[in-house]
Amino acid sequence: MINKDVASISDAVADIFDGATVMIGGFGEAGSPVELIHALIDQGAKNLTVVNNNTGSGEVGLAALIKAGRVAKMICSYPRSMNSTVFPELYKSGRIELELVPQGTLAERIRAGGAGIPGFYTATSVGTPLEEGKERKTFGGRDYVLELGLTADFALIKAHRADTHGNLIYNKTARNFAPAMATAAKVTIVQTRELVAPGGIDPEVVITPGLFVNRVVTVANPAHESALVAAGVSYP
Amino acid sequence: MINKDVASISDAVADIFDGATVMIGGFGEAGSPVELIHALIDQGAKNLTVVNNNTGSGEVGLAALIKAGRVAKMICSYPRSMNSTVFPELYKSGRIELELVPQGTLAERIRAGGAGIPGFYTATSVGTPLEEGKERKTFGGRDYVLELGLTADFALIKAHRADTHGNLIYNKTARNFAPAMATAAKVTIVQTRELVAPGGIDPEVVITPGLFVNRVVTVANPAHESALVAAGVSYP
Amino acid sequence: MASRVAQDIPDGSYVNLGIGIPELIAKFVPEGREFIYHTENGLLGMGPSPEPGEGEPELINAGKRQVTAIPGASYFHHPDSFVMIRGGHIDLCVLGALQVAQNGDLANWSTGGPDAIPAVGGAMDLVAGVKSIFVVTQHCTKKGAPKLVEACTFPLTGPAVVDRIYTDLAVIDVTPAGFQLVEISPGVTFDYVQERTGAPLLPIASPTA
Amino acid sequence: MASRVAQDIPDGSYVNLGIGIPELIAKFVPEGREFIYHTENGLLGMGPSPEPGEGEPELINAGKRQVTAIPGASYFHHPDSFVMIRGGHIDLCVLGALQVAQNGDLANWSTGGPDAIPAVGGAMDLVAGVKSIFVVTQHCTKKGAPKLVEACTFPLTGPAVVDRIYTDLAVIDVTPAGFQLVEISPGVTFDYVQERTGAPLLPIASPTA
Repeated sequence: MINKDVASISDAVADIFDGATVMIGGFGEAGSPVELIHALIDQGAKNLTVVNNNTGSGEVGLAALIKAGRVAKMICSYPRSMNSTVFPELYKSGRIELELVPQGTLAERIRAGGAGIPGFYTATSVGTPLEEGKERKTFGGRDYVLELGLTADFALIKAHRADTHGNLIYNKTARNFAPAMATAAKVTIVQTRELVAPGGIDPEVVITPGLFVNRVVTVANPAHESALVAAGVSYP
Repeated sequence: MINKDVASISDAVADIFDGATVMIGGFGEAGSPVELIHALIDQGAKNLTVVNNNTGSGEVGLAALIKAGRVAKMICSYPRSMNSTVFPELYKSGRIELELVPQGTLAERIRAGGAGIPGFYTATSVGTPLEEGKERKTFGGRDYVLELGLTADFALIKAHRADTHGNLIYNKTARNFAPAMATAAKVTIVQTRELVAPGGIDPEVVITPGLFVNRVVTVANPAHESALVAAGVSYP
Repeated sequence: MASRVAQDIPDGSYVNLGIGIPELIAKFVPEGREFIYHTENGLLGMGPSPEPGEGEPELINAGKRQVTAIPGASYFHHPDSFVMIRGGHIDLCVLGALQVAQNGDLANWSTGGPDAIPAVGGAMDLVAGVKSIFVVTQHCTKKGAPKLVEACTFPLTGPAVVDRIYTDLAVIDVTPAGFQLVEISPGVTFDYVQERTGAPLLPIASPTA
Repeated sequence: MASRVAQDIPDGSYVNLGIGIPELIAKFVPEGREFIYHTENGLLGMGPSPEPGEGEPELINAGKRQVTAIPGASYFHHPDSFVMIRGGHIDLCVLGALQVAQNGDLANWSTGGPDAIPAVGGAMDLVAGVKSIFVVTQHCTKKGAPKLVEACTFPLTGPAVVDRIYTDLAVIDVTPAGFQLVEISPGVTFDYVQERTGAPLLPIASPTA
């Protein structure tokens, strides 16, 4: 019978392996699955490729994972933040690789990866340095570049409410990359504020249908990055 | 100030021109904007290219539009139904053109059209007669075909509730093609059971954000095709 | 056939059922298992037909018949529905067939006749994207011609896509070596099935071989 | 500058505001007009900053500042947000600039320096997809170098994308003939602006010409 509830957060991330590609939801702190990321730090997997729009803030969550030296490569659109020096220091000293992708291209590449689309054309980045190495093609007199679908071994995302079938809804702008990442990862791991029985979410308002979700763990009162940073927390 | 409410259904479709491409929502009868289609029949535009998954049933709605000789070309995935001979008769006598597109490719082509994606690759139709004339490309050892984004001059869709900004929600499986079509048409025209003020739809559950919608007309008790067919109605 | 197929579906599977005999499978869920049914027109968690008079014209399946939704269901639009199909997120699809070739080629959408109205629906998407493709079909056509053949003569739905075939006579796997007999219906012999099959059948290996 | 830009935005426009000076435009909606603000992290109908202490960490804008949502707002995920941007559904985007060339080339994401951490965010998507691109910028850099130039020396955000430029000195259109002066700030002369501009300026046509 279908029940995706996982009792402990350490069990939820136990099988993330060295060298895995891990998509992590969130735009800035909104939607960042802080507790899952901290569990991944505790778990110890290294040499990871991480897909996220940013590179974290302070020394918690994603920034802490990077600081701990577990991330070999970041795929992101905006690896700068006002309050974190973790990524810049590693990057300048050549200890972390960066694949810079325009934000909309990143979102669409993840969606394509989840949709079985190996490549699509976009006008974004045409005529810029980020076009380098990409195939160009003309449609209707305008130039476009070929971008490739992006998939991952795991996705770590944060939901507002889940049911035991894995159906999810999100909270406001915390939704951002999570629904697409859930489709693009082989194993999607969710931390949710609230877990309900099937039927506890109106079928009309489900954002991520359960077939995209493998594991759900309840974190009833998730931390916000900004609060941790303000409190001077450095994980672990 | 923003108010997309249109008083009469004839006003809503008044500017649909001869030769226009018109996307019409619905899968079978679910989501078919019957009253908008009938208004289009009354309006008289001809030589239309119509995009819909099917070709209608009986002699009402889309089937009536086709029967009236207004449709020069259908772009669809399944132009057969158990209770309509309108399309087959015109097709066999060479009086209507058909572009047959696999259902998922049709959906994705419409989404691509709305997303500014001129082309994408899919495995669907590779090695079949529907691959003819399409470019093939190999990704990761598997063959894919290039499919093109699809746009339209107008979209006619049916919502369950709308607000005056054009935000929409749908009813059950009547959602189908409508959200994508709303993004892919220059002018999106909506018939809704209910029209509310902004704030009357929870921002978390909006399916079609207002910026994709141009006109909303209230049809409080829309007809269902199956009921019209059972009653022997032939429009007009 | 429908109940036989249901026996082979693992617990927790996400399943898309084609129109016709495949639709019947939903009635035969084995004890202790739970399947979630997807219908490509925008519903995951499709339930049984509604009681007479309780159906809704806006809650239908891909065959355009009225259905219901189970607790835990979700509605979505067409592009998202085909993300599920084409992105490899549906475990199993059960389809009907006009012909299946020994290499797994499937023809099930058109006889290619000059008078036929071509209509493909979601079949090409399903065979290209779903992880496992089962076919349920009568072993022969109404005129007695084999539907399991060396090479399809009808236009393909997809090349080398079928994994397993359930007929009124047998259960047959498509393998790199060709049609592999897996199970034979009660009272039917190997020769009887082979005579009605348009390509060589590999016999069931004896358990001690 | 921000209030000047707001004067040029038509009633009913869907607008995306870049980080920095462009954000200020939201405070200057002219009487009788209504604009709907889009923020690419997933909100259409962005409202003003929350009252102190009433913000939410999960309701932020693209600059990662806390915001509010107006009645009629909607939330959506990133792919859908960029359908709006890249599909040409946003009427206007107002961005900052490092350099704008006379053909409309925009550079606003990187100085290309060897020590710079490259960070592009949604800028390349916005300039490629939004119908009109306005730039708001100081006319010169802090060191006095022109930001309006013959050709950009910094890496491009997009080629030939800028429609209009608002600076502390002037309002300038990008036309096929080059930079066309539209309006000049009070107390500033044509020569003063031209001296601080790295490419020829076409003077404002006299109304009777």
